[in-house]
This record gives sequence, structure tokens and C-alpha cells, in this order.
Amino acid sequence: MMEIGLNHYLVLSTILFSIGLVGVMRRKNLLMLFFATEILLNSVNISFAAISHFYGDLTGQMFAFFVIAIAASEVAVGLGLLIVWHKRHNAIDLDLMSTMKG
Amino acid sequence: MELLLYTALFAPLVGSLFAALFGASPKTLVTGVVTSLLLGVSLVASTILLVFVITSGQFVHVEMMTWIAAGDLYIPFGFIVDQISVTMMMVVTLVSTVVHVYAIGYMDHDKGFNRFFSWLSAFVFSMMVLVMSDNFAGLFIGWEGVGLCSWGLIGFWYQKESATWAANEAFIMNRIADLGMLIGIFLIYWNTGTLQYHGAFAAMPALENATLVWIGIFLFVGAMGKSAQFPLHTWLADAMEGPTPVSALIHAATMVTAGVYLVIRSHELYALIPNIGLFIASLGAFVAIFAASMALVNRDIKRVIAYSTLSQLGYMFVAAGLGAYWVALFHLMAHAFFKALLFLGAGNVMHAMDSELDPFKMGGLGKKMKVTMIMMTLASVALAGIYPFAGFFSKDLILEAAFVEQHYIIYTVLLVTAGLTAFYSFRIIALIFHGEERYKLFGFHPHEAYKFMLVAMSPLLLLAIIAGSFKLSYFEMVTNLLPAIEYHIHHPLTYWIITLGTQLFVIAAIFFAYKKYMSKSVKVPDGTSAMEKSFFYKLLINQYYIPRFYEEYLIKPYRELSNVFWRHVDQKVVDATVDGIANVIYRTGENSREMQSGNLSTMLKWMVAGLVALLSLAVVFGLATRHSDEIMLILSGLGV
Amino acid sequence: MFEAIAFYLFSFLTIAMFYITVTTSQALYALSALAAGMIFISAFFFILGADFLGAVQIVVYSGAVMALYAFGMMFFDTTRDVKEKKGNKYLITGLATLAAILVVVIVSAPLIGENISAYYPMTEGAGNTQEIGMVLFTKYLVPFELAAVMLLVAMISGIVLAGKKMDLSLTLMSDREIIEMREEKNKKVLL
Amino acid sequence: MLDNILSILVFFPAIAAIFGFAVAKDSIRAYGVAVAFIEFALSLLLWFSFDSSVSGMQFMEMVPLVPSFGINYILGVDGISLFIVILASFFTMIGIASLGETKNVKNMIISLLFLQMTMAGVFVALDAIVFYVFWELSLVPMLYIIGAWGGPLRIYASVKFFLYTFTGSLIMLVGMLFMAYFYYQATGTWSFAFLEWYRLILPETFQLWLFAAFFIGFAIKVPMFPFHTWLPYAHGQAPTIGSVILAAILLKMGTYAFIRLSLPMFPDASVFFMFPIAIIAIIMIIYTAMVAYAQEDIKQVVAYSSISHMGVIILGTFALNVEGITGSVFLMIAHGVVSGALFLLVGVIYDRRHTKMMAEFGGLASVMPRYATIFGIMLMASVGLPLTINFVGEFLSLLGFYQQSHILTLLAGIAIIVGAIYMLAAYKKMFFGEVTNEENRNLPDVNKRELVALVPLVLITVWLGVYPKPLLEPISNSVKSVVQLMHDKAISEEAKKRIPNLMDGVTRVKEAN
Amino acid sequence: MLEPVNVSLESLNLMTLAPMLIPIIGALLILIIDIFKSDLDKTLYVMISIIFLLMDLGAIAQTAGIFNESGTIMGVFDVMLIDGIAILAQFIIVGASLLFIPLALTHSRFHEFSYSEFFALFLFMLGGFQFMVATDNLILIFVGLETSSLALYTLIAMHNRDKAFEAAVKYFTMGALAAGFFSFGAMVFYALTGSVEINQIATVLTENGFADMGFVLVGTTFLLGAIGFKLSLVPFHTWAPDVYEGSSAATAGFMSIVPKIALFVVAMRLFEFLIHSGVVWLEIILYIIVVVTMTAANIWALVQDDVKRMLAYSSISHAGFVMAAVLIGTTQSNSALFLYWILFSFTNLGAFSMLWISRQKHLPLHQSSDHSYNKFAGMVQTAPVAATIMGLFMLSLAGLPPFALFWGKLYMISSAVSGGYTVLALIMALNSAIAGYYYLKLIVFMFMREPIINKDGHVFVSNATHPLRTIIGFAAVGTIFAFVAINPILEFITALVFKSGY
Repeated sequence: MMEIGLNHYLVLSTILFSIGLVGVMRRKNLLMLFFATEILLNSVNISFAAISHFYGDLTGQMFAFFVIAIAASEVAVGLGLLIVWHKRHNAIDLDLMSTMKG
Repeated sequence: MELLLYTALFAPLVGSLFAALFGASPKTLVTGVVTSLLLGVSLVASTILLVFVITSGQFVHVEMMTWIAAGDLYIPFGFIVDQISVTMMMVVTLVSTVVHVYAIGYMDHDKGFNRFFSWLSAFVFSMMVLVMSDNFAGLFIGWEGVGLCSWGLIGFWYQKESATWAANEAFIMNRIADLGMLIGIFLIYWNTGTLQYHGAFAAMPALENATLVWIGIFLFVGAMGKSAQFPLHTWLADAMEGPTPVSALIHAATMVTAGVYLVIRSHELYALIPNIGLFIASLGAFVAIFAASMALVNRDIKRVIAYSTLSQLGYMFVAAGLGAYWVALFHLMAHAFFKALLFLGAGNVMHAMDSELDPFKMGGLGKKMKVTMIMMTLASVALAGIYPFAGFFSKDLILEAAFVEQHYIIYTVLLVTAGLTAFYSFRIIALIFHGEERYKLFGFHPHEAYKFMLVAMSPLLLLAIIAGSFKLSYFEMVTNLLPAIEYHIHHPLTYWIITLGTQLFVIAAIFFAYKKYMSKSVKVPDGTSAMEKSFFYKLLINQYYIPRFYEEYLIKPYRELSNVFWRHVDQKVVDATVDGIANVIYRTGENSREMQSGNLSTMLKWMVAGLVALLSLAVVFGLATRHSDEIMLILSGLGV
Repeated sequence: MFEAIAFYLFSFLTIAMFYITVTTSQALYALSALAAGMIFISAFFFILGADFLGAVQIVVYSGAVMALYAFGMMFFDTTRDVKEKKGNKYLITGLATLAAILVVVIVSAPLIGENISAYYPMTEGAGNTQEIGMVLFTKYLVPFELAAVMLLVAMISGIVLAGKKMDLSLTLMSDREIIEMREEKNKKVLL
Repeated sequence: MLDNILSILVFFPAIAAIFGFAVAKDSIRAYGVAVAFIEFALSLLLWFSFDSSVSGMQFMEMVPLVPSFGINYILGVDGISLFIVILASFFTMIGIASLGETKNVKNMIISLLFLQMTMAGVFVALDAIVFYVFWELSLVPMLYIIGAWGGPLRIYASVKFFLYTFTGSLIMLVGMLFMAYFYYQATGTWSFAFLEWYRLILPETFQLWLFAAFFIGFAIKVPMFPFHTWLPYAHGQAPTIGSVILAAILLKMGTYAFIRLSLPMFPDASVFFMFPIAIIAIIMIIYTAMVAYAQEDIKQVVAYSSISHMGVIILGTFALNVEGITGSVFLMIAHGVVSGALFLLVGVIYDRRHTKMMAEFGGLASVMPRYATIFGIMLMASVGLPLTINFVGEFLSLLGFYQQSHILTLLAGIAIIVGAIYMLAAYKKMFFGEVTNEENRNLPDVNKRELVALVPLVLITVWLGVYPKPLLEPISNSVKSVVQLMHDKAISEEAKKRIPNLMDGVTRVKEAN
Repeated sequence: MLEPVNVSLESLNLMTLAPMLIPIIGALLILIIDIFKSDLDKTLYVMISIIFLLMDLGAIAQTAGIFNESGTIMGVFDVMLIDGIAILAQFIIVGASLLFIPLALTHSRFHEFSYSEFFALFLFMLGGFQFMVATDNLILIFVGLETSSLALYTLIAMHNRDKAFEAAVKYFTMGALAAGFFSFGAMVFYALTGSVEINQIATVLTENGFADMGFVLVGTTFLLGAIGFKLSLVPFHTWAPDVYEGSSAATAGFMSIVPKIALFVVAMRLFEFLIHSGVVWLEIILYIIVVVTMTAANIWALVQDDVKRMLAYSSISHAGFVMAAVLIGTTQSNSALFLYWILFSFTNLGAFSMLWISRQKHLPLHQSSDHSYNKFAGMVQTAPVAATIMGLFMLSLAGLPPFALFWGKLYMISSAVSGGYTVLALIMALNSAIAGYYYLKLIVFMFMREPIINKDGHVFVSNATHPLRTIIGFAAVGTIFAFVAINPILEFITALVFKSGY
């Protein structure tokens, strides 16, 4: 118990990931929805770091590194989209965007 | 000889086609003349052939061309003229020639004149094919051909509902019989490997009895249809809707005897299965009396004669069934003559009474139409079988045959029938030509038919009188082919008793008829008299309720069942299933498209849900790995 | 020992922070909680000896990303309460917890880590950053470059999307209007 | 020329159709007739240069299409397919010739020509995929013809027709792929060529499955009970020309395919399924005949009647002996001619009165005597009167099947009764009696253009009824080889017994049942 | 202490990068041009892109040549992996793009094409896709995936109307979630094997005989989620219809082809070794997913009343159909996958382009949406040629012989049969039958209905220019005469696929 193994980290990131999922599912405000997606990616990063630590292998850190990069660029694009949308409707509530269905 | 054969065969066809050219156009006398002439030609040719056959005693056998050849099946258009067929040819051509000439007068005012002759000659052609063919398939061609023509001729006046109905009835009933015949033909083919009379009959003795019995039965079913034997008899009476010459030719002289001809033609088969023969004989006897009984009360001249035809056919079948084929054939011939005569006479009467058929509305016509009266009377005498008319020889022979063969029941039945025959035929004679002139009440102006019509009838009259005298020469000829069995009651005393007894009985019947129906008291029945109320009268006048039975229990149900099949089975079940499947699919789509609500968070939920589902499946699988073998089983079921 | 405490402490904090992030209705709280969570995560990185990663985490997230979001929030003016029309919560939480439980069930099983060889082992005595650099510029050169492209793409997208040019949509204008507009512009240029 | 006459026969109409787009609207009819006539002449040329003593394939052509997957463009014709091809071109010709006034006639004629291509293709293709291509392609022009020129329900009818047959043939396609796969396993090379498939002897279980797969495709096309419900709609809604071609040719694809594919490839399965199919056939015969009797629409009567006749064809096919199969092939031609003619006749009256309800008519015999005569002849042919074309086929089919089962044949023979019933009833309703409906009082009789179409048919009906030899000989030659092939391939005892061996004289199975 | 590494330039064989670099360079070039001289006409950019795409094709062809000689090529520290399927996929990607780019030259102006960035992003996106297919390194795959996706989101949004934004946002958000899935899945596999390279993962897993099946399953699940999202497999498909509807018809057509083939390659690399090394679970799951995707999508397509949406669902169903190849996993099936996709790209791009040329800016009254069915009513009378071609594409999509897609279906089903998946083959066949209905529906509208409004055929081809007509004609010809080309294509594909061991 006191001995922190890889599984601890895995479990932790899983939990965080689930929290992220909750956020993704329940958020109606797009901005905060994006927060949740950030959480998803970060939670994974922890495990990557952990694994690479326990295996003594750098690939994990690499992966985490790229994940961060990806997350960052996603933010840029996401915000761009939000801005356009907000300009039009000045709201970022996703319940407004259901003109297409069926 | 072959040329003659072809002439005899195809002359009517040519005539028919010729008439058909004018089919749609109004009456042109030439069609009638031409067809009649061509039939005359055919008659002459047949006569020459007859002479040839008699003198030389050989057959004329030709094979025109292949008809159907597939696998081992080989069916040619082959024609044979032997003693049997030549007899039939004579009967057919003779009667039809007479009828044609007669019809020229009879159909005088009909706008379908040309069409009529086209049909009539076509009929003769098919009849010739029927009798001359040398194989069962060819026979079947003629068989169906005459059916077709009788359809066309019965329904000749197609404006009349009853006529067209009768036509269809006749055709369909014949079809039922033809099926039997077809099956018989199949049996013959698959067992003997050929359909030629010669080969087939040659092969038959080798077959086991059961097969032969089946063949015999099926062929006879065919015969029953054409010869209107019980229970397929109802069409004959209704067929009287057609013009009278048609009744004379088709429904008295020729077509209806085709069944008899078939049995005679395949005597070699029936000789092998006597018990079927006995069945045929008994059925014949039954039909004889059955029909005669219906003729007793009927109030329609033509129907009466039709029933008498029926009962005479019964006679013939008795003879054929008992193996007295030549007798049957002989009676067939004789009957053809006097019955045709009788019909044509009736035709004259109808003509005179502008197609009134109820004898009770006539009476005393003798004064106006002497010749007709004489002819019909003589014909009836012949029919009744009084010495020395044709009927005597042929019919008497049948009685003797039955007696000699010791089928006493059949004999008695036939005897009684003979009495009945005499009665009903003279009943109508009396009603028509003698007694009160009741027609005046109905304002008819009867007149004698054209001269040439009467002239045309004369040969029949002649034959009706003298046909009996050919008996011996005929016997000589036919027995080259048919089993020659002399029917002689050995004890002369019995012979005389029987013969004279029969004669007296018949004559008694005749006088009774005259006495009953010449009296002044004869009235047009109005359903009041005691007799008409009696059960038997009702039974007979309604033809034993058989037609109604058919109507109620066969035709109606068929119609209703058809409707059920269409409206309920076909549309409500079969088709509905197909559409149902389609609709189910479509509606599934309609209902489940809600899944695509267009709301983002729903979509996200779906994704996560999918993920979770997969995960849980993963867990399930993890648990299920222990039972991996069962899973593999299922998978193999899935085809994995 | 210390590691354990640190682990539990930080994991508690992170979970709490992220929990706030996804539950609170105050966008501001959410934002700050997120930022805090990020920093705590970087703590894990440090614990795990991935110093470079930790640094990057702090810089990128607590720096760039958060700045972006903050800017976005001001832009969208979501400082006021965000109304959350709650879809059925049970489904959501249900799904999430189920997912969590499932994964945990499976993942918490100890890894049978035999014959797992480190393909890019950490070399003794070299700083984490050096190692990273070494690997990054040999093995992961291509992804790195591609990442650069990706960032470029992201930048362009951001510019294009947020740019003024998007304000009036040629797609919706009829061709005639477009031509008129063009002429307007040309006039301006001439003047 | 003769070496690839088949390709010419197949693709000439299509190419002509493409050129047809350029032809002006008002003269397209002449163009169509000309093209169709040339096509017909080509098919006649094919017939005359056809050596009827040879039982195998003739005029074979072979062009590799996808050799790596064993798909080749193989054509060939034998006695079985020859006459159907001729019939197809013939009907296209008279169909176009007798085409009444139709809106945008150009599209109609062009699609007819495309249809002609597909029909020719199906019957001469000797490669499964090529066969399938034409088989499916034939749906499209028909879909268009029904859907664009049809009655009020036309869209429903056409779509139903398309999808129903499409579904069936897709299952058939799976079967074909299986067959090819088995061939691949057996020989190591892919092949879709019929003649090579013939050489493959499959274990019985496979045969059963494959037979079933093929059967669904064919049965829907034929159509066999209970897959027949698309037919009445298609016929009921289609324009005259559509029904004519549909009844005369398209339905024959199914029965032809049975003979070309199912029998030689799966002899044991054929024997195994013989009785079930025979029973279905008998249901078709009697049941649909009764349904036909219940109809009020003359066209529906004819439609159902053709289902009934297809039953006889199926029966003859599964007689599995020379007589039966020959009969069924001949009956395909016969039924093509007769039902085609009947539909044309219905079209004649429909053009005049724009109704097909029999109740509307009555007493037409006196108004339109020529029409009545032709109709009568065709009716008699349809009820299978001897010396008409139908009789030969029905006689042989029934005769053939009689060898397999007496009782079933007896039941099937009821066809000649029920057939007579509904046909005569219909004829009585339409032509007999007094003229009740005033509109019928002075209808014009058949005109020249219609006679052009009808008279040849009448002549053929009688000619082939009296002298079927020119058709029967080549047909039965080819059928002989098929039957022999089946006998040699048959594995099970039952099959050996049921399928006659033509080499030794034993052709009759006396103890059948 | 780290000792400096020195690598010989040959060992890198940088030429493996050439095909990906070319479009990126092109993109940069466009950007530079734009910097110097703004608002140049779109035709310029179109032509530049075409040129670079052609060069790209050349480069790919060259790599193909090398592959033919010396088998699979690893490059740049073994990150790049050029094997047959990579080459094939790139051919399809670039080829399809070549068909797509000229669609920018529409008659009426649309927003996105007024940007030079549009083309730049487009080329970047291609680069991303090409990287994805040309590696088995999860990291590179991930980065490439994100690069292209981000570009794609922007391209969609640049159509610049509400629907487009909505589509983009939806796509983006779900894409982010999918990215989460992907990274998690990769993490699990990394945890399992200490590697992120698929072939090493495979080796390690097979060495320890799938000891931690649980982990494998979790990883697979998450990756399946991510890949399934991109491939629009049910239930991860929900984005597809909306995004297709929202984006311009051309883009939609493009999306239905290119991203999917890239992901198919990834799926092949990842899943097939799992299936072959006996992860029965995955087999079942894929079986279910394939069947459900095919069927459900078909059923939904039945009830659509907008042609574009219908086509969206239909391409979902096609994706499911093709996914079966991954499930079957024989050489034949993999070749079938590529064959099918090549033919599909022809036909589907053609169909979408038909919609594209018929795109009006302002909807007539009787139309509920851009491409509602009744817009096409009676088209045969107003625009016969267009109607015929459209009908042609529909028939081809329905898999009616002898049009292009039929051969794909044929080969695919055949592979199912010879792979032993009988039932699957039947289901595929029946699905084509269901699909027949909605393709037919459009034909019915075009050929059997009366035109609803104005008789002038112009409304249907309002957007048509010669380049577009050319593209469509090209697609049409390809659709009709596919059967001529099947054999060479098939042999080529089979050779490549077989050589690269799938």
C-alpha cells in the first residue's frame, strides 16, 4: 500500500480520465467542455510519465510531450471555432447548435 | 389411295378456311355451297376408300410428317384407313354433308352464316382427324379439336347468355375428361414407349394387369367426357342451345360417339381387362335408362332427343363393354342416321314455329308439314327398333349380346329402356303432329321447310330404313379387325320369344304414347295437374337435381374459393408479408433516427456509451474465456 | 515513504481540482481549478523524474493554455454563472463511473511486466532534459517536425477563424453582391 | 462476322441506342424499328448458321476480363438459348413496331434497345459474372419503363419489382462466389465459366446449399409461389410494351437459369429438391389459376395466367429427363409468344377504352370481330389446345414429369382444366353477350399497326403448333447433353436412378414411384 | 554521461519522407506567395496544389518502385515505414485529392476558396494523412491524425455559414474526445509492452502470449473508439451525418474518402495482428460493429429526405462494409479493401460533385434543405444528361453491375466467402439490397416524378464550370468502364498487399 507501484498511477489516471468523461458529457458550455477534454489528455500524460519512469524508458515522456503539444494546438483551433460561433450567436451554449438532426 | 385419304381429310379444312375468309362479313351464300361441295368431295373420297377397304381388305396407312419428336418420343401425323375408321369416316362425311346442305336453308336468315359454316367444316375436319389418326396423340388432336368446334357452335349465338354458358360448360367438362385421357396417353407412352396404335397395342399384353387397368380407366374417363356418360352428362342437354344442325351433326351423329369409337379402337386393350369392360357396360346400361327416364317428361323437343341420344350411347357402351365391338360400331352407325334425321326434323319444326321448343304448344302440325311428319315418324320407328328398320338390327343385337353373355340384369334394363324409348319418342311425335292445333293459341304460323332441305334429309331417311340390310356385309368387313363374335341364341324358341316379346312390348309402348297424347284433353301444362306435383315428375324434370348440385356444390365454391385466394391469401398474406418486411425496416429507421438528435452532448454520450459497452463486453469476455470452447462453437455457427 | 505521501496528497488534490472543474457552475472557478490541477499534475511529473515534462506542463498549460482560456472567457463574458441544463445526470455519472470501475477493475490487475525491454533507456548521470533532447532529435525527429507543422496549422486556423474576413460570408452572399463589394474595395484602393 | 456474331447481337442494340440519342424525336420510331429489325435479322442469321446437330455450345467467344480473378467474357449459344434469343429480338421488334402513342417516345425506344442488349446478353453469357451483369442490368430499363410510363401505382410497382428481384439475385451472387471458391479450392484457379463449373462434382451438402442460394434468385425471377406478388403489380402497372417484354422474355431468365445453372451443376440437389419444387409448381399452377379466375382486370388475368404457365415450365424442367426439359424449353418460347400476344391484345383494347376492367366490356365479338378472332386464337393457344404452340410444350413437360411422379402430374394436369375455366370465363365476359356499355358500341377494330404485331404471332402460334420440329430438334439435342452430364455427375443412387442415362437405352424408370 | 550519436545520412533514407514533405512544402509555398501578394485568384492556388499533388504522386510512384525491388522500407530512425499498403493508401489519398481540388473552381463563389490558407491547410492535411499511413509508430500516427484533423475542422468551418460552424464544432469536440481515447489506448499498450510501435507491440505481446489479456482488451477498446470515430463506425458515427450536411458537398465527398482510407490502414496495422494472434473478443466485436454499422446506417439512410444526408449515411454503411475486410484479414480481403476504396472514391466523389454543381446559394421555397429530394424531381426532363450521370452514380453505389462499385462488392463478398465468413457474406449481400432502396429513391425522383417548379434545367447545374464537368465526366467514365481497369488494378494491389505481408 505504501509502496507506490505503476498500478497506482494507472488507477489515478483512470479516475481522472473518468472525471474528464463526466465533464465532457455533462457540460453544455463549450468552453468548459473543452476544459474537460484537457483533463482527458492530461490524465493520460500522468500514466505515460509513470510508465516511462517504471520501465526506465523515455518513450512515454515523448508521448506525453507530444500530447501536450496536441492539446495546446487543439485549444487554439477550438477557441477559434468558438469565437466564430460566438460572433454569430453570441452564445457558446451547445444546445443552440442542433439545427441538423435525424 | 393416299391422295384420296388426304382429300377426304383436308377437303373440310379447306372449306372451313374458305368460309373463314368471309367470317366477319355478312351472309354470302357461296360459303355454304362451297363447304357443302367440299364435304361432298370428302364423302366421295371416303366412299371410294370404303370400297377399296372392303374389296382389298387392306388398310391405307400414311405418315404425313413428324409432329413432335423429343428424346424417345416420336409422334408423327400419321393417318390410317382401316375398317373401323372408314366406317366412321362414312358416317361423319355422310351426315355432315347432309347437315351442311340442310343448314344452308336452316341458317338462311342468320347474320353469322359464314362463320357458322366455317366452324361446321372445321368440326368435320377435326372429327376426321380424330377417326383417321393412327396414334393416340393424333386422336387427342381431333379430340380437342371437336371440343373446340362444339364450343364455338354451341355458343354460336353468343349474344345469348345461356348459349355461351352452355358452350363453356361443354368445353370445361370435356377438358376434365381430356385430362384423364392425357394421363392415359402418358401411361401408354411410359409403358409401351410409343403412341402408335399398332406398337402400343402390340406391347400391351406384356404389361402387368394393374397398368393395363389404369390405362383402360383413364382412357375411358376421356371417353365418358366426350360421350357425355354419367356424371359428365349434363353438358349434352345444355348443348342444345346451339343451332339444330349442330345438334344433329355433333351431338347426335358424330362427336358424342367419339367415346364409343375410342373404346372400339382400343378393343385390344379392353379385351385384356374384361372387368373394366363390364364396368363400362353397366355404366352404359345405367345411363341408358337414366337418360330415357329424363326424356319421359321433358318439355323441350331437342332436349328429349338429346336424352335419347344419351341413352343410345348407353346402348353402345354396353355393347362395347361386353366385347361386342362390331355391334357397338354398327349401332353407332345406324343411330347416327336416324338420330340425325330426327334432329333435322325437329329443326324443321322449330323453323316452322319460329324456334318454339315446347311440344305442348304445338299439336296437329301434321297437316301443315306432312313430309317432316313422315320423316320424323319413321326416324322414331327406327329409333324404337321396329323391324325392319335400322334400329331393330342394331339394338336387337345388343340385347341379344347382353342376353347371350348372360348379363340378365343389363338385359332387363335395356329392355325396359327400349320401351321407354319408344314411349317418349312417340310422345313428342304425337304432341307435335297430332291432336289439337294448340299452336293457334299462341299465334304461330307454321310452314313446311324448303324443299331442298327435305331432299337433303332424304338420304338419311333412306339409310334409317335400310341400314339394317347391310348387316352381313358390314359384319364381313369389320370383323377383319374386330373380334368376330356371332351372337346367336341357340335355342330358336327362346330367340323368337325374346325378339317378338321385345317387338310387342315396344309397339305397346308406342300405342300407349299415341293414346295418351293424341287425345283432345292434352293441355299446355301449367304446373297444376297432379302429375306435375308428383315427386317423380319433379325429380325427372329437374334432371335428378344434378345440374343444381353441380351449380351449388362445385361451381359456386370454386368461385368463392378463388375470391378468397385472391383477396385474402394472395393480397392479405403473401403480398402483405413482403411489404411487411419492407415496412418493418423502414419504420425501424423512422423510430431510431431519434438517436441522431443533433445535440452535441447526446452525441458525446453515445460515444462514451459505445466505449463503455465495449469495455463491459471486454469484461464479459474476460470472464467467458474459461468457457472459450462454447464460444468457439457459437462463432463457428456464425461462420467465423 | 515520502513518495507515497506525496502521491496520495497530490492525487487527492488533482482529483479535487478536476472535480471542481467539471462540476462547478462558475466558469472562473472552473478555470482556476483547471489551472491548479495542471500544476499538481506537473508535480507528479517531478516525482516521476520527468523534470522536462513537468516544466513544459507548467509553461504550456498554466502559461499558454490558461492564458488563452482566460482571454476566451473574457471574450465570451462567461464570468457570470453558466446555466447548465442538466441532462439526466444518472446516465452521465452512471456511464462515467461504470467506465471508471471497468477500467480500474482491469487495470488494477498487476502488470506482468516480463521481457519488457526499454527501447530508449534512461542513461545514468544525464539530466532528464538531455536525454529527452537526445531521443527527441534522433528517434522522434519526424514527429517533432510534424508537431511543428501541426502547431503551424493550429495557428493558421486560429488566425483564419478569428480573422475579420470571416465576418461577412461569401457563401451566403449572392454573386452580384460579391462583385459590388469587390468594386467597393477597389475604389477604396484607388482613393 | 460469324465468329463474333454473338457480341454483335448483344452490343449492336446498345450502340444503336447510344446513337439514338442523336435522332430527332419524331423519327425515332422508324429508327427503332430499323435497328430492331436488323437485330432480328442478325438473330435469324444466327439461327441459319447454327448447326442443330451439334449439342454443345456454338459461336463461342472468349475475352479475358479479370483473368486474375477468373472472370472472362465468354459467350456461346446452344439449342436451349438460341430460340429465346431470337424470341427476344423478335419481340423487341414487334414491340417497337406496335408502339402506340406514348409521351417522350424517344426515351422509351432507347431503353427498349438497352433492354434488348441485356436480354440477349443473359441468354448467351457463359460466364457467371457476365451472366449476372446482364441479369441485373436488365432490371434498370424495365424499372424505367414501368416507372415512367406505367399506371397510377407505377412507382410502387417498379420499385417493388426492382428491389425484389435485386434481393434475390444478390443471394444468388453469393452462391456464385461460393461456387467459384469451391472451384478455386478444387483446381487452384479462380473461374466463373459455366463450362468449367460443369466439370466440378460437389459433395451433396454443398450442392443443397448452393442450389438453395441459386434457387432464391431464380424463383423470384420466374416468379415462383410465394415470391410471385411483384408480378401482378408490375404487369398491372406497366405499359403494354413493358408487360409484353416482361412476360415474353424476362420471366424466362429464371427458368432458363435453372436449366443452364442449377441442373447441370447440382444434379443431386436437383433430385433432392425435385418434389418440393414440383409441389410449389403445382401450387403455382392451380392456385394462381384460381386467383386469375377471381380477377376483374383482364390484364391481371393474363398476368396470373402466365404465373400458372411458368409453373408448368418449372415442372417440366424438374422432370430431369429429355422429354420434360425439352418441353419446358419449348414452352418458354411458346408462353413467350402467347402471353406476349395476349398482353398486346389487352393493350389494343386499353388504347381504345383506357380501362382494363372486364365489367366495362361485353359483346365485343360483334363490335370488333377480327379482334375477337385473334384473341380467341390466342386464348385457345393459352389453354393449350393441340396444334397450337403451347400444347407441344405443356404436353412434353407433363409427359416428362409423369415419369417422376404420377400423382403430381395428375394434379398438375388440372392446369388444362382451370386454365380453360378462367380463360373462357374472361373471354365470355369480354366478348360474348349483348353490347351493354354504350362506349363500346362503335369501337374501331384492330388497325394495321396492331395487325403488324399480331398476325405474325398468330402465324407462329399455329406454325410451331403444327410443325415444332425445327425448334424441338436442336433443343432436344442440347438437352440430351445436359441430361447426360447430370447423370454422369450424379453421386447419390436416387439421382442416378431418377436421371436417365442416355448412353444405354434405359431411359424409362418404370418403378418411379 | 551521454555520448554523442552519429548517424550516417544513408541510414536515414530520407527519401521516405519525400511524399509527405512535398505537399507540406507546397503549403508553405502557398503561404509565402500569399504573404507577398494577397488576394490572388483561387485558380492559381488550385493549379499550384495540383502541381504539387502530381509531384507527390510521382514521389509515391518512385517509392512504390523501390518497394517492389527491396520490400518494406524503414526510414529516419525506423519511424517511417513504407510498405505496400502505405503506398496504396497514399495513392488513394493523393488521387482523391486530385479529383477534389478542382472542385474549388465553382461557378458561384464560396467563402473558403477565397482564402489561400484553404489550400495551404488542405496540403498540410494531406501531409498529415500521409504520415499517418506511412508509419507504425503510434506517436507519429497520433500527431499526423491531429494535424490533419485540425486542418479539416478549419476547412469545414471556412465554408462560413451556421451549419458549417455547427458541423465543425461538433466534429472538433468529438474529435477531442476521440483523441483522448486514442492516447489512453496507446498508453495502455505502452504500459503493456513498453513500446509504441505496432510491430514491437505485436512481438512483445506474442512473446508473453497475451498474458494480460485484460489490458490488451482495454487498449483495443480505446483505440477502437478512436479509430471507429474517424471511420464513423456505429456507435461512434453520430458526427458523420451532421458534419457531411454542414460542410460543402465537395468537402463532404472528400471526407468520405481520404481520412477513412488513412484510418483503415491504421486499423489494418493495428487490429489484424490482434485478430490473427487470437484475440477472439476483437473478432466478435468487429463482427458486431461491422454488421451493425452496415445495417443501421442503411436503415437510417432509408428515411432521409435530404440527398446529401442520405449519401452521408450511405458512406457510413460503405465504411462498415469495408471494415469487414479488416475483420476477415486475408490477403484477398485486404486487397478487396483497397480495390473497393479506389472504386468507391471515384463513384462517391462523383456523386457528391453532382450535388456540388447543383448547389444553390438561396433555397427555393419548395426545398427544405440544400439537396432535398424534390429538388431532383423530374430532372430527366430538365437536365437529362445530369440526371443520367447522377443515376449512374446511384446505380454504381447500389452495386449494380457492371458499374465500378459492383466489382468492389464482388471481390469483397468473395473474400468473405473464401475467408469462411458465410453469414457475413449473406448479410453484406442483403445490405446491398436494402441500400438499393434509397439509391433507387433518388432515381425514382429524377426519372419518374414530374418537375416541381421552374422548367429551366439551369437550377441543377447552376454551379457547373468546365473543370467541374471534367471531373464529373472523369468520374462517370471511370464508373462505367471500371471493368476494363479492374484486372491491372487488382493485380497491382494484390502484389503490393501480399508483398507487405497482409
